[in-house]
Amino acid sequence: MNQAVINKTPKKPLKRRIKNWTILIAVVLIYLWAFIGMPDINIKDSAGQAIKAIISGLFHPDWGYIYDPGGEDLIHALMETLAIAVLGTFISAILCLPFAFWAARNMSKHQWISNAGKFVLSAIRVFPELIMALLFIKSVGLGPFAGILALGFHSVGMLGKLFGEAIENMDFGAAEALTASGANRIQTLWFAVIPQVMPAFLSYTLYRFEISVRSAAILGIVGAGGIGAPLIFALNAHSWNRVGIILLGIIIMVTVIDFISGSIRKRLV
Amino acid sequence: MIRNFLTFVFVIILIWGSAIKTGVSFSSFVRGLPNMWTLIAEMFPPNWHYFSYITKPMLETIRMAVLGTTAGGVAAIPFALFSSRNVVRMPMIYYPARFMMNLIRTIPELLLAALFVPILGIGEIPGILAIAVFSFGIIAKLAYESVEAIDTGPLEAMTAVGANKIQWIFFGVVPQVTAQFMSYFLYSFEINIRSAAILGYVGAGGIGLYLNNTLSFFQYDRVLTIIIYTLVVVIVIDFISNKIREKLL
Amino acid sequence: MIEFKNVSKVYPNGTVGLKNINLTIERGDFVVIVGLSGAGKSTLLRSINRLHDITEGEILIDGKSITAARGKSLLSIRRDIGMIFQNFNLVKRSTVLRNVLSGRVGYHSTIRTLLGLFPKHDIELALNALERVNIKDKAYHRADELSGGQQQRVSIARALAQEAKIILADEPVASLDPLTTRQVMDDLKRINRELGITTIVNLHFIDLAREYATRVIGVRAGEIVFDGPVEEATDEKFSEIYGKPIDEDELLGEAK
Amino acid sequence: MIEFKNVSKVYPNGTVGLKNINLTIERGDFVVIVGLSGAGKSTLLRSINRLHDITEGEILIDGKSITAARGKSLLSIRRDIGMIFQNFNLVKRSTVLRNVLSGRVGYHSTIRTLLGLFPKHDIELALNALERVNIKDKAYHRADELSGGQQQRVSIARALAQEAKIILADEPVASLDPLTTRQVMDDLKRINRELGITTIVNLHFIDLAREYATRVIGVRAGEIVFDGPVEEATDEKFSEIYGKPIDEDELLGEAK
Amino acid sequence: ACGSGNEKTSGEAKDDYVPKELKIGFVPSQNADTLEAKAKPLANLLQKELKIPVKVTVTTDYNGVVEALGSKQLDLGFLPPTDYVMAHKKGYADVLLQALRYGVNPKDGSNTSQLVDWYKSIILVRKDSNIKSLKDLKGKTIGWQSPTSSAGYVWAAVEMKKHGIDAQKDVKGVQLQGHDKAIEALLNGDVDAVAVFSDARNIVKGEYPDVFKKTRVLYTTAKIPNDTISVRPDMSKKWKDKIANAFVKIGKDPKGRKIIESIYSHVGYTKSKDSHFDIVRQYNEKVKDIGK
Ligand SMILES: Nc1ncnc2c1ncn2[C@@H]1O[C@H](COP(=O)(O)OP(=O)(O)OP(=O)(O)O)[C@@H](O)[C@H]1O
Ligand SMILES: Nc1ncnc2c1ncn2[C@@H]1O[C@H](COP(=O)(O)OP(=O)(O)OP(=O)(O)O)[C@@H](O)[C@H]1O
Ligand SMILES: [Mg+2]
Ligand SMILES: [Mg+2]
Repeated sequence: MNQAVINKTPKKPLKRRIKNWTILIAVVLIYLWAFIGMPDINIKDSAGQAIKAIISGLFHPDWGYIYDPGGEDLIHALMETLAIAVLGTFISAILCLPFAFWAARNMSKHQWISNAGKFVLSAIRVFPELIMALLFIKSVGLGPFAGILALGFHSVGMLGKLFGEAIENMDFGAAEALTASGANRIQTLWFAVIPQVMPAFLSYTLYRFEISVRSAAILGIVGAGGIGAPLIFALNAHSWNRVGIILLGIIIMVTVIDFISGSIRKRLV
Repeated sequence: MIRNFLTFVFVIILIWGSAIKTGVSFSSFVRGLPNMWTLIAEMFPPNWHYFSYITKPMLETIRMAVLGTTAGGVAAIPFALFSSRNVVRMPMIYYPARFMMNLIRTIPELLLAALFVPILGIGEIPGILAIAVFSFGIIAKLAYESVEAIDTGPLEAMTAVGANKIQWIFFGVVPQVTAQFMSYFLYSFEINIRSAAILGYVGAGGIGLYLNNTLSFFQYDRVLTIIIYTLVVVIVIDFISNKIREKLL
Repeated sequence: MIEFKNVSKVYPNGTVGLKNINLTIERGDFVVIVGLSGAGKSTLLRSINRLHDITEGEILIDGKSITAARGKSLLSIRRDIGMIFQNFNLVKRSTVLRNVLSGRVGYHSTIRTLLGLFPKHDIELALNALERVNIKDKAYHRADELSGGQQQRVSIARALAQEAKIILADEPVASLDPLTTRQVMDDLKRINRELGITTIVNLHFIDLAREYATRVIGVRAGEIVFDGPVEEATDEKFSEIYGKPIDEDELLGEAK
Repeated sequence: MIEFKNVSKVYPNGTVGLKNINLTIERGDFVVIVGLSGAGKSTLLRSINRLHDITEGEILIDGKSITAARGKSLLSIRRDIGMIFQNFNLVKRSTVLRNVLSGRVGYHSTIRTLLGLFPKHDIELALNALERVNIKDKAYHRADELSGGQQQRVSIARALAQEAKIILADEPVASLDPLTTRQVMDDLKRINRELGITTIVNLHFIDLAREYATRVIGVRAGEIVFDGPVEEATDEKFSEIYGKPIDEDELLGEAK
Repeated sequence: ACGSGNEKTSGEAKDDYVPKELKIGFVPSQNADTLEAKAKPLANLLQKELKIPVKVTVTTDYNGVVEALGSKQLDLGFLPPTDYVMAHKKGYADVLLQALRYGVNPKDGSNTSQLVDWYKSIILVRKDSNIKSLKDLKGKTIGWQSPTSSAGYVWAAVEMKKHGIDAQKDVKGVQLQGHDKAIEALLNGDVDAVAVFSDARNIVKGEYPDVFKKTRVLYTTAKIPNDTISVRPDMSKKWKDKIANAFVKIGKDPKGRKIIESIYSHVGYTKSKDSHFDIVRQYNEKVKDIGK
């Protein structure tokens, strides 16, 4: 190897190395702080007995709850949950779009614009679900509608963030081509951005849908009538058979949804 | 074309049917809107005095979230990879991996608490573990989807140089998803801080408990204080995470 | 007419793309830009339709400053400039036809294009353009199912369908076989001559440059080192442009 | 030695990529594959290191069937085949150096490569390879900050650093200027001659093919229509290969 | 009356609201091993008596019910004593009835046959614990519920203070969510004592069959009023009476009682008035002094 080559060898830029080290040290310090004061782990004697009872309960689901002529049973509750989740997700998927484009770094010229968008999304996310639910209870009363609104508005924060990042991650070449041909922003979005981010949009929306199905807490609070309240009651009353059947119902429903949505996604992408 | 159309119709019917079933009424929403303001008005002004009071639980929450999210995030990595069709090409592996992932996501927080308390007692350890399980669900799912969406060109290149599977992943997959993984990790961290209710269930304290307590006293001004505090923390996390993402990658 | 007035461009990471360029390109010119890889050819081309914002100076298109243009006027300037990209810039998930049609959106109302209601005329135009580059049969394939050269041709068809007054082509024939290369260059030349469309092409082939250009511009490390009619672009001049590899200090000119 | 035995390849969407190819390439050959865009050149190249699974037939590398190879043996066959991709296939977010080093992973234990502990020798090799293609100064830039030609050169450097016994190059000079083109082709030729490395290059330039190849293979609609020493590849033959544009029925050969 | 925040005004509010449809918010109370809590059976029973449509919504959280009452989205809600007191103060609710339950046998947690409108809080320790009296709690760890919980904090803390133990300063408190978690923590040894309703041990009997053998009641508090049934204050007097009578009647009717017992673990309803909750107000007032 010739000497000149070695001498001309570029070095990793010093500035970047300093930055990397700073970040590394900061991270190490954070973890040190987090680990110090963590108590020891000790397994309780009662563990075996209690867990056995819970597991055996879960594995002996209360089949009687599946259907009840009164109409307050697993199947009805799941259907109601499903309906609420569909609408909640629909609302948030629509509402989050402007926020997502607002927050995406590559959609605006100035960084402060997208930063402002990100701030708004953070604020929405930080607003507790519980308070959101109370607000809507005050405006439309207890029931599924309040649940839909609470789910819908609350998930704007999450979906907006994830969508925004999907937009930031896309290949910008195609959008450039549209810009070059004099397309306006909307046309550029429609022809170059949307086709690229569509798969991500769909999968995030479906993921959010799944979360909504599982949002027992929020649905319980507003008395939405879905599976939320029964699940929480059963858990509080340590009625594991009932918990078992409800979880089974949710798992089956989520799996079926996953399957259906998977094939829809394949079709649309 | 026709298929797309049918899918579209299916979605519309689904939404419409759901609206009927749940009694959605736009007019009642608009009519009820003013009622919301009475509650919002009760939140203002925030109780500034309360800030100093919640610093300790906030720090505790952050501490547990750091550990729990890390544990969950690390555990999520192999699952995300094993679930991805373009990484392991064997349905024998990716279907079970995905199923496990879905199953763990379905466990409600309350059930987690019910399982952990008898095993580990109350306090930080079950709290951290519960956060870990919860974060695992989120991170594994999101990471797996971004792994499935990566550009296959570099993968091909790694195949062509004769890299073994692990090297192939490390040089072809990892650099492409690190940024996204980091962002999911930090997102999950953020969720753990702001909705740390699970910590309350296992007697680990934390900010979620304070939110519940102030709520049960109807002290909405303190609720707002907690919200603002959390927002500040989240913004700081966001800022740091953006810096890390920009500089490190 | 395209005028560069003291144009400079520094990339955010400090790399100098263009250094104080002054240049006038007349209507109807067929300009070929040559230069080493990394010399700044793409940067020069992309600053014409402001895909890159330049950091200094001004660029005028038919007397109007694109540097200062905003909103509608910027869009309409751009609509009249077609561009063929070095790396194709296709929407991989969309069909070939849709990619080509996307070059027409500047002509129609937003709502119309969103609904996909392109007039019949446009679709014919698009199919014609595809025909010219020999891939009409792939019109309904997804763009990512095409071979490298086929993708490049879709990108060319899109620019042709745009019916622009200026065409910027960034190595339009890099991945094409000689036959298609010739067809594409002939096409560019013909529309240049027949319709008087100003054409600026980045090329690496001296022989093609000689054959098609009316004027040759040589770029080196962000500066214009040759500019003259094709007759003056002797072998000597070319070897001056390419000559020796660019020195490190010429290339790595970080902004102060 | 590379042997194709009755190799066919049909893409999942029905497009026929290769039709019953029989071919033997001797060790140390410098083969140039020419053909129209979409003829199947890339498909042919990619089936050699099994980036595409072929649908019929068998390919042998030095007597070992890569079609049947599994696990470690497949990896070691591949390690000995370097590839330069038509669309570069770089990890855009990684630095140039890391991209080049990734070509070396086949030589080291997994754990070592994961920790980034490449021996000094490898790093020198990588920097040397970058030097050969004139972009050593960009070693610590991210790959997406490079111009088109520079990216192509990184992809070449990766293959050079791999120290393979066979090099497959898919239009390695498409986006390069004449000077760099010459350097790259000279380099390929040199390692071909000095180290006896079998080299297969897809090219669109007849003159380059003539100058560097020892053997020329003409592909047309998935079939080999010419195969012979460079001396036999007369202008006539070339025009037969490119001759007239491929008929639609030749090109659109959907599998029955 | 909304938002007046003054007891008198809400008491004298114009009794003019006549429901066309009765909207009820129901939260199963914590001190019951409720698991059914269905909405329709109660709605049907009431509908028969009142002759107007009745809509019952079952929720898991009292805040929602209070806020809904406050914004007139709800006519009637089941509220635990503390929440009722706070809602009443805001002018959101007036008490109408209280639920009746069976008393609890302190030995084994089984039901007595006595119908009562109160329950009690107990402080539990492990059987083998050396804590023999409230005094011994000093320096120990106690598992509490939320600071608004009557049985899980307020009653126990106030009465400990009477015995000279300050629940904030003299013991180490851990806040838990759920009386079941508290008992588990006690069994585990994570805490030395817990304050729970009598008798929360029933919840965990499934996992810990010997829970009654392993724990011991250290102290039993005074009576805590049972859950209220409260209405919005502007409800007309006539309707208040009508609704109250309907509930009482259901509780007395054998068929009705069977339903409310099996589904809501209520065994009847008794008329109540605001002054019954002065005791709650007293305790809530006293609990504020703890720790000072
Ligand atoms: N992934 C794919 N799916 C379906 N068809 C494909 C795919 N890749 C290539 N083809 C088709 O196979 C044929 C041969 O493609 P190939 O990439 O081998 O062409 P090529 O000779 O390399 O052309 P070029 O010079 O343009 O790169 C083309 O018709 C192309 O459209
Ligand atoms: N996005 C970018 N960020 C930073 N530097 C860039 C960027 N794009 C290009 N450059 C640098 O600017 C210089 C000029 O690039 P340009 O793309 O104009 O070259 P070119 O003449 O088109 O080369 P080629 O023939 O290889 O395409 C190069 O050194 C390149 O590395
Ligand atoms: Mg370029
Ligand atoms: Mg090819």
